[in-house]
Amino acid sequence: MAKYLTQRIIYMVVTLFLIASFTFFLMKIIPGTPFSNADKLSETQLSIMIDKYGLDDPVPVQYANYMMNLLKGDLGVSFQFNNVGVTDIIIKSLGPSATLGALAILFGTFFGIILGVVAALKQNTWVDYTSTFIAVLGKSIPSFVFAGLLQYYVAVKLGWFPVAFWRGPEYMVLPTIALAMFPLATASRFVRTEMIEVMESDYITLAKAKGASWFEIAFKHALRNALIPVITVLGPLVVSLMTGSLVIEKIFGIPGIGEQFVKSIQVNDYPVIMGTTLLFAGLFVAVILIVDLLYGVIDPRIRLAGGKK
Amino acid sequence: MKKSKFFLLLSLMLAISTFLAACGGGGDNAGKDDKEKGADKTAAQEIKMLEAQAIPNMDSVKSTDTISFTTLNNVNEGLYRLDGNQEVVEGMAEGEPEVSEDGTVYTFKLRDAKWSNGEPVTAHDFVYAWQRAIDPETASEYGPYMMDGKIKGAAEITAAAAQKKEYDLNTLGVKALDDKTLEVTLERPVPYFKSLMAFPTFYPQNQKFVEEQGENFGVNSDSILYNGPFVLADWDGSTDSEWSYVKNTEYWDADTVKLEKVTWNVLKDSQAAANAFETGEVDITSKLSSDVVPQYEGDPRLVKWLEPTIFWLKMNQKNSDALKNVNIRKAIAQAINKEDFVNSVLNNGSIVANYAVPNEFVKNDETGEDFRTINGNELLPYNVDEAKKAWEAGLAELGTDSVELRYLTDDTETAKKSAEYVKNQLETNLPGMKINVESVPFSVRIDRQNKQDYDLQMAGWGPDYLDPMTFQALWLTGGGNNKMDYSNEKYDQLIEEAQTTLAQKPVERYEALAEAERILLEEDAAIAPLYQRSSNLLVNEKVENFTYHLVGPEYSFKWTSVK
Amino acid sequence: MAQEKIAKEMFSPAQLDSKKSEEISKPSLNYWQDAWLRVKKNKGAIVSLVIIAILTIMALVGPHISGRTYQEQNLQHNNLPPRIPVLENVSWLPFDGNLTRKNGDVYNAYEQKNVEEYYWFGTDSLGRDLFTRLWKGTQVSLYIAFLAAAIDMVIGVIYGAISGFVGGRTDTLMQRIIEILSGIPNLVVVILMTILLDPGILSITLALTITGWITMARVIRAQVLKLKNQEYVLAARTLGLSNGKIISKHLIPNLAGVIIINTMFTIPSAIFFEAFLSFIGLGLQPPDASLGTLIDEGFKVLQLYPYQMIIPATVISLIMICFNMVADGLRDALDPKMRD
Amino acid sequence: MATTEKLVEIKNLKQYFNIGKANEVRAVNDISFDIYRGETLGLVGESGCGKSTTGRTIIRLYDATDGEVLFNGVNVHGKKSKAELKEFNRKMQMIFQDPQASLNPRMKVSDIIAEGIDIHGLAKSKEERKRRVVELLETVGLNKEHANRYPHEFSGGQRQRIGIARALAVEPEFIIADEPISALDVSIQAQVVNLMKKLQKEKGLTYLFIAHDLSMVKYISDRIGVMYFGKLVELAPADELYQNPIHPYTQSLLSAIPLPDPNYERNRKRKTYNPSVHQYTEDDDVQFREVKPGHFVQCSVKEWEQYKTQYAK
Repeated sequence: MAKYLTQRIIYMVVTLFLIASFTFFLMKIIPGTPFSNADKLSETQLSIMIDKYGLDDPVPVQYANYMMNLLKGDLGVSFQFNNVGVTDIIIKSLGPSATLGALAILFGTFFGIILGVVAALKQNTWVDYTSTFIAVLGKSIPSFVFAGLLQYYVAVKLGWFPVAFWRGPEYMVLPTIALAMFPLATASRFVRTEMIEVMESDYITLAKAKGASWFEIAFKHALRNALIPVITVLGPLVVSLMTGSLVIEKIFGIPGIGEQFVKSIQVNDYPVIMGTTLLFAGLFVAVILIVDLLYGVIDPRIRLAGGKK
Repeated sequence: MKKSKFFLLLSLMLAISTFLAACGGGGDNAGKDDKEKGADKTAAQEIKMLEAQAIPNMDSVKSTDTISFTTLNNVNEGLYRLDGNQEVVEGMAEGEPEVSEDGTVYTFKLRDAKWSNGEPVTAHDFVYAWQRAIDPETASEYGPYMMDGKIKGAAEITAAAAQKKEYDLNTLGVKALDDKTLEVTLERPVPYFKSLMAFPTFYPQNQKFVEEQGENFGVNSDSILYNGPFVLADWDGSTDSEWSYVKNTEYWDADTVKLEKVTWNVLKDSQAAANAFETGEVDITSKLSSDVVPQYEGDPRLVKWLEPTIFWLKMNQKNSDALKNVNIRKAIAQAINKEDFVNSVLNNGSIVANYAVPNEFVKNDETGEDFRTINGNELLPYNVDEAKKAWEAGLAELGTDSVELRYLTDDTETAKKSAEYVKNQLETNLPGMKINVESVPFSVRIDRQNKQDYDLQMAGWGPDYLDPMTFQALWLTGGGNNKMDYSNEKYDQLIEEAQTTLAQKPVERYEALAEAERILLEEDAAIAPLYQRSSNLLVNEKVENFTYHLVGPEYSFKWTSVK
Repeated sequence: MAQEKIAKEMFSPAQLDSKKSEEISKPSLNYWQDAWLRVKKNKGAIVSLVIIAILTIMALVGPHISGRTYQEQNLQHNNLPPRIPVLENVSWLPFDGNLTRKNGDVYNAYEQKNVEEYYWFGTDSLGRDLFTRLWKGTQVSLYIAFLAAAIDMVIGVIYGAISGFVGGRTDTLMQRIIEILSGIPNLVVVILMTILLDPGILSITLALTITGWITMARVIRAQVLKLKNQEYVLAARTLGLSNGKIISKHLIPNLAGVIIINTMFTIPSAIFFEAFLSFIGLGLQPPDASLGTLIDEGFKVLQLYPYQMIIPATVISLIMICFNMVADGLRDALDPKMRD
Repeated sequence: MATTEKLVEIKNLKQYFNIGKANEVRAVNDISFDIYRGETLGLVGESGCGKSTTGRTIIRLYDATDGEVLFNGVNVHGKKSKAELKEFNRKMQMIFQDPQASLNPRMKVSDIIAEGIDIHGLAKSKEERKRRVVELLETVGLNKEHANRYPHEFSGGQRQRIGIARALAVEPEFIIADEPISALDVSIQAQVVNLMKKLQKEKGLTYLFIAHDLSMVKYISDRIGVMYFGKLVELAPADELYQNPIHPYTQSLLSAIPLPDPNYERNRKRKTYNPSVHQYTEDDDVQFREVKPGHFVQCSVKEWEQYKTQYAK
């Protein structure tokens, strides 16, 4: 186990390093300038600025410098903000995004699983069709439309929840619902498919024969086995939700990392782009590892020591 | 077992009902109650503002954007500040400056004012800040931009730094004669110099404090000194999306300031901003996008004003033979129905621009007349017949029957919609014209502009000081912002005269500038002006004396109050 | 132990008809017929298939019905609500050309602007016919979806098949590459692509493809790993079948189900993603329209002209629902586990 | 029917997996034996002992880690030209364990059976191909109506017969049957085994019959080899092995066979095998040695002497 973990972690570090390098060089190809007022700057002044930030060094030198600083844990300083370390920006904006993402995942998977289980148990009845319909709507309505509708009808018209901002639990309700629709839809679809399959297996028949209750069969026997694909799909989704949905953040005025990231790309704020990418990638590989570990917890047949899939 | 089934059903119903509630709903007017609730609040001297951006930079010599400028304008003060009529009024300077005969040396007397840490504001604070702004080590974008060619010695310092030579900050034309007297030497007479002094780049900074804070200067509300009507509170730094102004009791003119507190929140989406306004969560929205404005047509709460920002098509003569041809350029400039454009496409109060210097922007110091009265609003107007004639002539001269051009523009909603309209107009009115729209992010557009990698470009220009020169210096031969290979000796000469020999003769100077504008448009059709933008936002009726500005900072709350 | 004697004479040999014992009563169906039978049983999938067919036909024919092109502007006729002859007299249908102001007043926009023509689905802010634009947009969205699916299918299948079939070092390396690619945030890649290439349909499709094939490759690899040790593949090898033939004769046909299902799921997500790109301003170049850009534009004026969003949103939802239903139906039908 | 002509010689065959890694598996660890033309050699052992791997390595599904497999005196492993490989593929065929998994569900029975015919160009025309397929179907007791059906329409026994027909299509000399009956109903097992015996008689085939079911092996095999953890521990003619099992593992295996005799069953003692009984030391030269003519046992020199005296009669 320990050996397996070490090996995985080494892989993770290598992967991260490659992602960092890849992104760095990609960034150097994008046209554009990191100076927000470049249209007003004279050429002399531009050359001073470029020199000051080391942007005229050969790309390999810039790369080496960046990697050296990265080893020291220094992600650099943002271009668009004065004297703000990239680490600060990321830490501050990750908070709300992660909270929102976690809520959405919890809410979404919880109701998604319930919806999926119910649909599977009542396969090809109106319950199933309704659940399918909800799931497909959740998947097919663009999240910005959904967020906009929620904001207008629930917040402005009905006045049930605040319109926007991020100040307390009641502010989290609408964005969470808007963001949860996708995991809800995904989870319910996968749970349904797997449940139908699992419910046909012999040990479920056995459980039925033993007289186990409907609830016990569905949630104790079947669900556990139906969860594997759900975890596989939701794992990477966790990362994308935790790191923010820029659309939801934009509409509900949540100071999250998604918006921040898109803006950094648009204004060529290289250090922030790099930092955020590393964060995304780090979370991603970590989640993949956790998902692999979770397999073992849920399905004891999967032994980690094998390592090979 | 029954319980669990019931529970499942319940959750299902819940999920469905939230969804239905979101889709259904409809025409009830619950919003109105909230509006009334908002008005019921006692007249606490407190207002809630929205902004579309966080504050990027509170170091006055380094900030470059409107939101930073606005914040600085309310919590700090330069020699002068702008009032609601866009007039220059006293700030740290007491009374009018003494100006030398040739108009190049200004001497300002400072009033007794204090920084928020109790130290007096002195002339040395100005000298320090200005030297810091021009110092290449600071890497300020606006310092050299605002000072070069105006303050004596500024351009030399920048040039020396670019060539990696030694430079001396003390050669900058700013001196503290004593604690309360500041002497500024200019390169040449600058008629609008006083209004420049209201610009945040020229604000004072306390040397001791700045050096104490070092890297931390300006990173949050505790690491800044204030000498303006308010102090900044609860600002955690550039990533913070909430902050507030609190009345500065130490401010020299504190009696005038009525508001106790202004709170700010960031909300990027325009419709969301309007929604927040409807529920009374905010008193004043950020500027509304043109999609939202029509919803409030005729609503007294919609406040609208004409910005001195013009949008035009830049026609790059470098790559395209067609655009080197003056007839083709004239055809393009006259083939777009701007009336329809502002009324139907933009539909937000923007007006047609047949000029290169904005309307309602600057008045002649002597006559008090708007600059626009000289040339009027009919330079190069929409005229299909003329456009077609010029088009035929141009095509004949080029010996071709079709022209294909790339149209570079931003990737914003308005920019894209404008592009669709302009493309359609040009292709419809000028047979044989083919426009390929390329919409890209702002930074990419600027980069391509700098490399002159475009044919037509939709670009806007907003002024940084109150003088036509901020617009007209753009088109000088080889000018830093020309970027389209436009060159006309006569034009250059007129601008040169306006900056030198005519600098102290306002009437003749304006006439020279107006003539230059006429050459630029009527003779050369170097650019195709389209419209002058208007600003729209929603202001709660309880707010009195809401003050906005045309250059630099956007709003002042010094004079604002709550009914 | 008591034993009962049974006379030997009581036994007589059973008549064994070897022919009969080997008989199979089921009608002879091939795999696809069998699958089709099961799809047919799924009403939802069939209805969806029909709707997709209708939408596809409309996407091709629709832009030519009204006689107006998708980019023709008529600013005098802008922001008109839907009005359809005959249907306009049915009061509960929203095709009467009426609009509601914010204060609740209802007025007829056509009468107000003195417009005689009928715009079935109304017009947008530039006075363009939304009926034409809707089908043009559907065309573009479907095109993007199919193209993305096709490229995804080719790259994903080939990559996954090679990785799984060759195995060993090659597999490890290819899996690392996938890990790295999926570690880079999707959005970065997409934004970089749209910035690097000239923006437009092609770059969007490419951007979608760059990250889109990863799921397909993963699924295919897993399947190939499973299939390549199936005994029928081993049997083919003992018979001396070459690797290429093994892939084409044995693996690909058995992967078909997975490939089709995955593709079916790729299509709606491609459409969705294009809509999302439009929202953040990286979508199509004007005046091209896709369902995504139409919804995005409509969303902005939702409170004034709700029809501008509702109509394309309905179509996009319809497409997504249908593809999802078909995908579900196919998955159920093609899954070998569901057989018998 | 069995001759003394060696058809296949297996010499020091080794098949390791994950070589050099912590989880290295020595599935086949240095085994040698011969298979005579026309005989059936049974290979038994508990699951995981390496018997299937041995079969698959012989037919080149795995590349041997070390050692040789000589077929008609020619080494099967090592570099080969395409033509040589093809020739070899014709001579040696395999029948698989799982009749469900060994038939491609997407192919018609006729195409499955004809796969070998197509690869080796054994039919000159479509008609001939069809005729051969029908012939083969009839050989295994099916009829021509079955040619156009898909595998999932058949029962397990029918599928296994299709698998046999596929192997026969290329007219091989040697067939490796990898647990061909263990996935079948007991009632059908005999059917398949009898078919195999019949075919052997008619076509002079040689079988390597891999199984874990000792009773069926005895029924079909001329000689039987017993494998334990990658090693061949005993090899003897079928009857001899049953009567005089020498190696303790073989004895333990045989003791597990139930017989339809209540008296025997009542008294049957299940022997368990514990490798430590050998008490091998590092110096012991443990090798495959002939204890009596045709009866080989894995043993040390000491044991060899002991066995020889004990069993030499």
